[in-house]
Amino acid sequence: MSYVPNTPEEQQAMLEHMGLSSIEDLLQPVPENIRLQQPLNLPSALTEPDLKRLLTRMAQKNKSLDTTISFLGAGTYDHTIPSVVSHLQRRSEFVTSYTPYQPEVSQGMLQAIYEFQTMVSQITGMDIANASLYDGSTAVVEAALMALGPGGKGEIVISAGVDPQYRRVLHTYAFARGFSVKEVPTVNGVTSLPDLDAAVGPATAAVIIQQPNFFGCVEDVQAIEPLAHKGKTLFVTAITEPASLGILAPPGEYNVDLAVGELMSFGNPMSYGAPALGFIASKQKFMRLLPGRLVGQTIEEGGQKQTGYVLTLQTREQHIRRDRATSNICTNQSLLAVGATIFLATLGKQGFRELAELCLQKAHYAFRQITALPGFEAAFKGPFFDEFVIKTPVAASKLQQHFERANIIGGYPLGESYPGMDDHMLFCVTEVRTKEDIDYLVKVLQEVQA
Amino acid sequence: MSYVPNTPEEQQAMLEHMGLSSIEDLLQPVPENIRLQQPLNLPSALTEPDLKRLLTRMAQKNKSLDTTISFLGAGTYDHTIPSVVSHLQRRSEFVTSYTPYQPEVSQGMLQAIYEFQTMVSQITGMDIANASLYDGSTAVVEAALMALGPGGKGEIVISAGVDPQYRRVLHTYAFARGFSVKEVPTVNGVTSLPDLDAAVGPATAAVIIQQPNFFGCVEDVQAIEPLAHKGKTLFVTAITEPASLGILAPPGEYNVDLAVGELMSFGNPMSYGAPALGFIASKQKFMRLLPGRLVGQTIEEGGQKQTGYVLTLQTREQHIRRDRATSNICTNQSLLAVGATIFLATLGKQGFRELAELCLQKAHYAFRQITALPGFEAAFKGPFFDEFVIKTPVAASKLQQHFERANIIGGYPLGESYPGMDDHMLFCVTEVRTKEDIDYLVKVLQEVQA
Amino acid sequence: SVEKLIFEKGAPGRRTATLSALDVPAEPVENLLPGALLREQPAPLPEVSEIEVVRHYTHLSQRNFGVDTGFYPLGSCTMKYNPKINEDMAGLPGFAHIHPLQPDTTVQGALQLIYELEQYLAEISGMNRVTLQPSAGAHGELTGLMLIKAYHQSRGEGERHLVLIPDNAHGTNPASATLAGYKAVEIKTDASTGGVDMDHLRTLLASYAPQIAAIMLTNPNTLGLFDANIVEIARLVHEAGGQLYYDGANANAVLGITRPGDMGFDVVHFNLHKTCSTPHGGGGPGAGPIGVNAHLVPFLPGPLPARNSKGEYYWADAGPQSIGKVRANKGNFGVLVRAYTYIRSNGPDGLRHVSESAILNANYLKHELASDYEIAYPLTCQHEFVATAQRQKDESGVTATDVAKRLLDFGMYAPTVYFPLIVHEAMMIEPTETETRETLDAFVGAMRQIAEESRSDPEVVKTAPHTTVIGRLDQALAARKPNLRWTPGQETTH
Amino acid sequence: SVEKLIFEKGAPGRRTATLSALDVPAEPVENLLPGALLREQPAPLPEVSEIEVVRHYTHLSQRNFGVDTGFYPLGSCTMKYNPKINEDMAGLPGFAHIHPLQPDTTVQGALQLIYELEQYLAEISGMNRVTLQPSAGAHGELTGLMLIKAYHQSRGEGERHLVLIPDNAHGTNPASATLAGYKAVEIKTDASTGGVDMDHLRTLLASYAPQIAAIMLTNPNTLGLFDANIVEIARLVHEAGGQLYYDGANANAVLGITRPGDMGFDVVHFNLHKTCSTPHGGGGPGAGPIGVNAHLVPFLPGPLPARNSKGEYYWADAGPQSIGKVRANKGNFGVLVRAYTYIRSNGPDGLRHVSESAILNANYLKHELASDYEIAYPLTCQHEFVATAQRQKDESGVTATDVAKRLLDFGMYAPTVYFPLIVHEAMMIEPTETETRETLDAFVGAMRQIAEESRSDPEVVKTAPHTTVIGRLDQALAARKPNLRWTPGQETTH
Repeated sequence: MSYVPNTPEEQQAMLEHMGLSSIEDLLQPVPENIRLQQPLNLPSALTEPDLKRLLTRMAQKNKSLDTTISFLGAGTYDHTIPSVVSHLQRRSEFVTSYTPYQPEVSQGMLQAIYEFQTMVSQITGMDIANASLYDGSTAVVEAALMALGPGGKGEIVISAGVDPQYRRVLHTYAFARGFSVKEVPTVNGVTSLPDLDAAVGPATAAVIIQQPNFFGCVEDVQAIEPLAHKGKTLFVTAITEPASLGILAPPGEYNVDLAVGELMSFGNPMSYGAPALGFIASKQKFMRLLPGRLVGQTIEEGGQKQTGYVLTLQTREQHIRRDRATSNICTNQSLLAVGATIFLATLGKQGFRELAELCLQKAHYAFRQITALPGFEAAFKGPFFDEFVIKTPVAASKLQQHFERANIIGGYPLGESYPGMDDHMLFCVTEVRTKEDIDYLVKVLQEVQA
Repeated sequence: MSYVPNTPEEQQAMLEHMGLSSIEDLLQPVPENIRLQQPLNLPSALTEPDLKRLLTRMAQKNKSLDTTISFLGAGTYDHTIPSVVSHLQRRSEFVTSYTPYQPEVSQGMLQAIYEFQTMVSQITGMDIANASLYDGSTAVVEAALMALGPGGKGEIVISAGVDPQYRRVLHTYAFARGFSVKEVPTVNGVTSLPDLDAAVGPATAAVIIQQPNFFGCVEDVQAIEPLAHKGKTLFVTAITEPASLGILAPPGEYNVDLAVGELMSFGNPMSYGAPALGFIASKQKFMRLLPGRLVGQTIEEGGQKQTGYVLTLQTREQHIRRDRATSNICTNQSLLAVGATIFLATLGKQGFRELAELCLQKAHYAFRQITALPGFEAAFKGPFFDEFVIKTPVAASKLQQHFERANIIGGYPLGESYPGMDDHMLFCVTEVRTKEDIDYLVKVLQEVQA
Repeated sequence: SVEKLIFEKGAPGRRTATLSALDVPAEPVENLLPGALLREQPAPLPEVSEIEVVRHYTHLSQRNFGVDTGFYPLGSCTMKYNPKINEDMAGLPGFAHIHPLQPDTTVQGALQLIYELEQYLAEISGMNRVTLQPSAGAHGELTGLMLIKAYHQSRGEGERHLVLIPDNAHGTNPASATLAGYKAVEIKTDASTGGVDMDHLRTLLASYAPQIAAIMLTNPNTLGLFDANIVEIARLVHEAGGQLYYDGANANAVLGITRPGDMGFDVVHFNLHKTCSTPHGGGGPGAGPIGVNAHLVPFLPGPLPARNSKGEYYWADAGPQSIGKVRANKGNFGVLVRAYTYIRSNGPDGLRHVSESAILNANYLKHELASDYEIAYPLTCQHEFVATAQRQKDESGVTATDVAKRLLDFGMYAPTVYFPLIVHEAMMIEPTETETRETLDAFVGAMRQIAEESRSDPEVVKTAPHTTVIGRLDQALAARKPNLRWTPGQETTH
Repeated sequence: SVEKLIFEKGAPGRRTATLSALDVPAEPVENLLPGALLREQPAPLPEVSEIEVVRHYTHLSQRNFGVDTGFYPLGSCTMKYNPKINEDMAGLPGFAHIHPLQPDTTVQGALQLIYELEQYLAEISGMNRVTLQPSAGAHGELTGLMLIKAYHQSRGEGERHLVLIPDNAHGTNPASATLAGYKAVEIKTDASTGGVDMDHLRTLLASYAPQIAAIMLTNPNTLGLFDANIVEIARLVHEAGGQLYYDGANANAVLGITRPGDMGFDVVHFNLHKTCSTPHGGGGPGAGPIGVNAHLVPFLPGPLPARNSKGEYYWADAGPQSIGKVRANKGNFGVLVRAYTYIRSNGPDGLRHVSESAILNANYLKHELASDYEIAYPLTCQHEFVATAQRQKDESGVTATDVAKRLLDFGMYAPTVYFPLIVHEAMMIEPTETETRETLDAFVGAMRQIAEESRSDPEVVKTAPHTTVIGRLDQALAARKPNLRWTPGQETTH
């Protein structure tokens, strides 16, 4: 199947129009000795129906969340996607456009991103936000790089309560850019305050925590804030489960400098975890340091001075700053930002709070039912939002087999990221799980126990 | 879940603005004694996620053609739907528009329908076509009514080779309108020429055949045409499998007056058989008698005299002609016509022929394999396109059980419509069936036999 | 601007690859089909590449106005918002990809939906039983009249052949009567109430009682007025031996408030593409189920959905008195899924709220427009009302068409104009319940500006629209020299 | 025209019903969360009904230009047609609705696709192994440089810290170098060939060999010119101990013709949203897989897909030398499905045909435009070329920006302007292979008309665009007084 419209005859006519005889004439700049001498070793072309059959079968080899019940969260959350979101987000004028370099014919995308920036500010309680970043993990890195500044040297203090994947990514960048990373342990599921206090020093550029943290526990951000703000340190909070912002104090209410995180679960399909939707929001004063794109409101140069939207503050961007760059992001996640924007518009002021309450109530119901089972204990005592850790009577690997037989996908086995927690599982219960689903999980767990 | 945007407070304000106190004030024209005294006895409102869960489960109780292999045709055909078709057809500007009464803001739909009319003319070889009819069965009726004229009296001769459902519908209308219907039997799977010859008389307004007919057999239209054209009779051909037009002589090539039929299978989902897409095409001279809507090309009244499209010849329509009406169709199947138009644009001149060849070859391969099995015989000897009748060694009802166990959907048991054909099954093989599918059917049949 | 026709695009040999490869042994075509039956000329379809197809139909869509584009106050058409969930549900593979002849055991979900939707529609209309077979409103009308015919014949009253129809009725009514082999007789509208002229009705009944097959009414009628005499009308017509047919095009006004069955009707059709929010698709598909009272049930077209004691659903043949089928297969299933979704999303209270809100919005508009336009019947309306451009026409020659065209410049669709026929310069306005107050106010603002322009600068109205992709089109030319299809050599003018 | 912000629409209490009802026993919130941790102020999100949401974002989409709208000759961005089948395949529930932490046994199809796509990209690039983890081109660049850094360190050559980058390079290159802790050193362009200035390269190598970590090149480069010295460049840089990084933004020119691996590159990134037809979504998401030679494989980020002898797929941990992860989860899977679909639909011959056709289209445009515009390097180009508005600027003060804006009036997007930086008034034009000759000719016609206007009526060009929803916007104001979010009370001006 080819998407080249011109036929061989038309192409020949074009060549002749230029006084050439064959396409070969145009390839002469490529030296013979590096020309491929045979076709690429790839499977032959498929027609559209054959390709659909192939991929449909491949997709059917995956157990989709439509055909199973899942209690996985751990950084990627299953929230409802209203029908209007995908209908609108998939409008081809959005999908097939490039970065809006020509604002006069790109007002739609620009305005949608401006609305996204506003909504991110609203839900995080921060002053401003950018147009998106790759994902939550790289958003944490961007915050660290912002804090470190153009030199890129210094120290980042990060809680072990931050998503383990995020911390791995930070370490990778630290290796390349040459800064250091200090991890603060958790105690009883939350960041250890004495250890945090001890970790922050003169070289510390930023303190990064996650709220709720990877264990689902709600950090005592009021107590953390003064410790994180010792000296010139920036206080960074990562949000992986944005539904929590409907009920928990947002970063803007506890003096956070930079709020980062992940918004994919708002309006975008999970898609094996990506494309994701990283965000960064900040206090006003960091505006000119923000990485990535920004859309600003302005007016026409002439005419009626109508309101319009443009990419702005582009001098911050990598293609100008080169050696002083603190970020190299260019392509971002605009289309997902459009999805999140429409999602939040459908939720609205009331709905955003209700979403949080549904998650909170359902997770706590599940928590009560599970911890009532003999052998299943709450791992931590503190408050949580829609995720919680259960100490299980058998190893998580053993549990998985039960789940498989019961045709459900259980929680996340924490042993994979936290040594010594082989008998701990992180369960997530969002608003998409019904009471029926939860009761079924409890029944399955009961059988494990028996 | 409500789609009413204004809140109760806003509605109250609107009432007060009019000097009213409650919505009750506006209901006073409805006499008390016919007011409903209690809420409708319907299930309570559901939220969007709950509704999706409910309907998804309901849909999963159906065996969709995505999860089974089917050899059903019999008037409804499974043809591939290219991805572009649904992406474009579902553009909300098409979907959510009404009949294009205001052409200045409806050029898109009008032009698409004009293209549809053209394409129907092209594939049928007829001079002109209308904007669509409900389905193939009512298209047959409309042709009959056209032939009968405003009085609505007279006789219609129809071959027993026409889809039994179509004939039932014709009989229903005949009862109401008061015309008579004479059926001509088939012999060896095709319309009996001596019987046809005998049936056509001075009262005959039209002769209706189907090509290929319900048994899949190709009628000898060259021989039928002079018989059908005795006197003032109109010769009508129904096409239920439009893919056949890629290779078989179209009605325009054998002097048909009115070609009618079904185009749903071109670009539209099968959807349990409907909404369908009836069409009617005719010789030029019947233009002002055509039922339903017509789109015509014209130019601007003033300005640049640009080309545009309008609904035209509306005086033919029911709302003007009243007593002289030969049709009452108003709402038609525009959106499906758009789907068929895009489908035919993707197929193009070459592809339309290739589609027919694929169906032809695959059906004949299946026919050869099946008739090679002991006990399975070709019911008829004549040529066919992509459907054929097999005389089976056991009753069709028995076969169905085998198919069910094998997780396939077999052919159509002809006994349901043709008495005495309980051991006959009509198989359809379109281009969507693979060799693998066909070989599997043959294997299943082989087991029946053993 | 002009978009060329798809036939004027592309080039020989270009294509969009749509088909799979042949994977079975091929036989020469001449071995399979006799030469005399083969097509001589290939169909001269376009030869276009995929990007050309995509841009062409994307452009066409952009040249079309829909409810998603803006306000669509088209009277009697109920252009309400079409929920996106409806589309998604109809698109579920288990609904979209099933064959009408599959064994009942393999389509239990579809049967359940059909079975339950029938029950819901029966409840909403107050009727005994419903058939989902008719494809659209007019098809429902015809089917309903066929049932009435079969009923009269079964009682030996086959001579009844007149159908009474008000002079403000939807145009399909008399045509449907004709198609059913009946003769339409017009009933006058009462100039003061806007309802049926009771004296005229009594006169007609007195003259023709034994010949009267039925009366067709919509209530509220096309003036948007609820006929308070409906119970009396029903009594009189029934007394004369006639049946009452309810045209459901205006049912968006009565949901949960009153029911045709309670008013005395014998047959009711629904326009699911109006009342139940299924999209109109630029002219269709719709669906026109009809509900009937018990005495008409034996005549319903079949098959009808049924449920056995084990909870299994199946198609039951209609009885011996059935009129037969009115179309192939079982009705516009894809539309039915959408309507089912809509009813379940609203529930009983939601449906009543729909009608109440539709009535409120219509009255609000009527109230606001009354200062600048004549209102044909200045009474409390239901879901729609008829304003007129008579004042404008008298003052400056601006007609209803002009007002309609000028509205397009404001990014709004126009009302239904010149209907009902009994009102001069009619503009029939139905806002529906799904419009915000801001949108209604914007419409009022536009209408007031147009009224002002009609006084101060009528030319701007008479030459409208000015901002659309094309200006007013020559309808007369289109009808005089009909061009209904492209032919090679024909070119669009730019 | 102006579309109000969503925040300026709606009214208190309005909403779109999105959430299911609570079906578990509820506890008072204060029993579950400490008061101090609760949100004080609700997020002031819009309060809008469903129809408002639908119309608002439908309108926004209508105010946006995409490839489906028309020609998009944006240089170095490869705005080719995005096949619709790609979207459908990525939307299959088995791909769209899977969680990244599901057990491998439950995602065998996804793993197979990833495994095979890696193989295809390795073959296309001529590299040994590929990671699909990077999220975009720039992310790929950075990842590639990290691998190079880890490699040098493993050999005890950690002191290498310079990265050579041509003065015409994509802007991300030097930024990526900086982010990798490197220092960028600019290489001059040879004024006659448009390729790397070999003398300058030799000088740099002679001066800095022990400090050179890598050279970053794209070939063809941003002038659309294939550097015939590439093999010699590779030899020289390797000899100096440096690694060669291939910026794949221009890979649409080389598919099946030549391969970065064969040219001598050690690391290659792909922009799947350019070369492999995945849509750009108004700025993203993209995907930037990188391929590497064998000596760099141990440093790749993990996990990597693997297949055991039973044909089962699984995620294998990267080895001890791995740089770690560069993002959470496994790469932009939804984008990968689309790219996989594209590669399988084209096959080996189809991919070569893609590049050949892209090259033909670019040369055709260059040939046609040469009469009216300067061509920066009038040589045989590959998939793109750089024209300039220098002549127009000199003659009448019309700049590349003006030409770009005027093009919008013709229903086309503009080329990339003022890039590469080394060409004054640059207009970088990349037509891609998916455009018809008619479209190319229409573009040429528009460009010629603009050239003519620049001579005869330059004001019309300088004040363009004239037909768009809004005129030129005040960029300076936007940067001087940045307004990056809506705040209550702020109003849009109409």
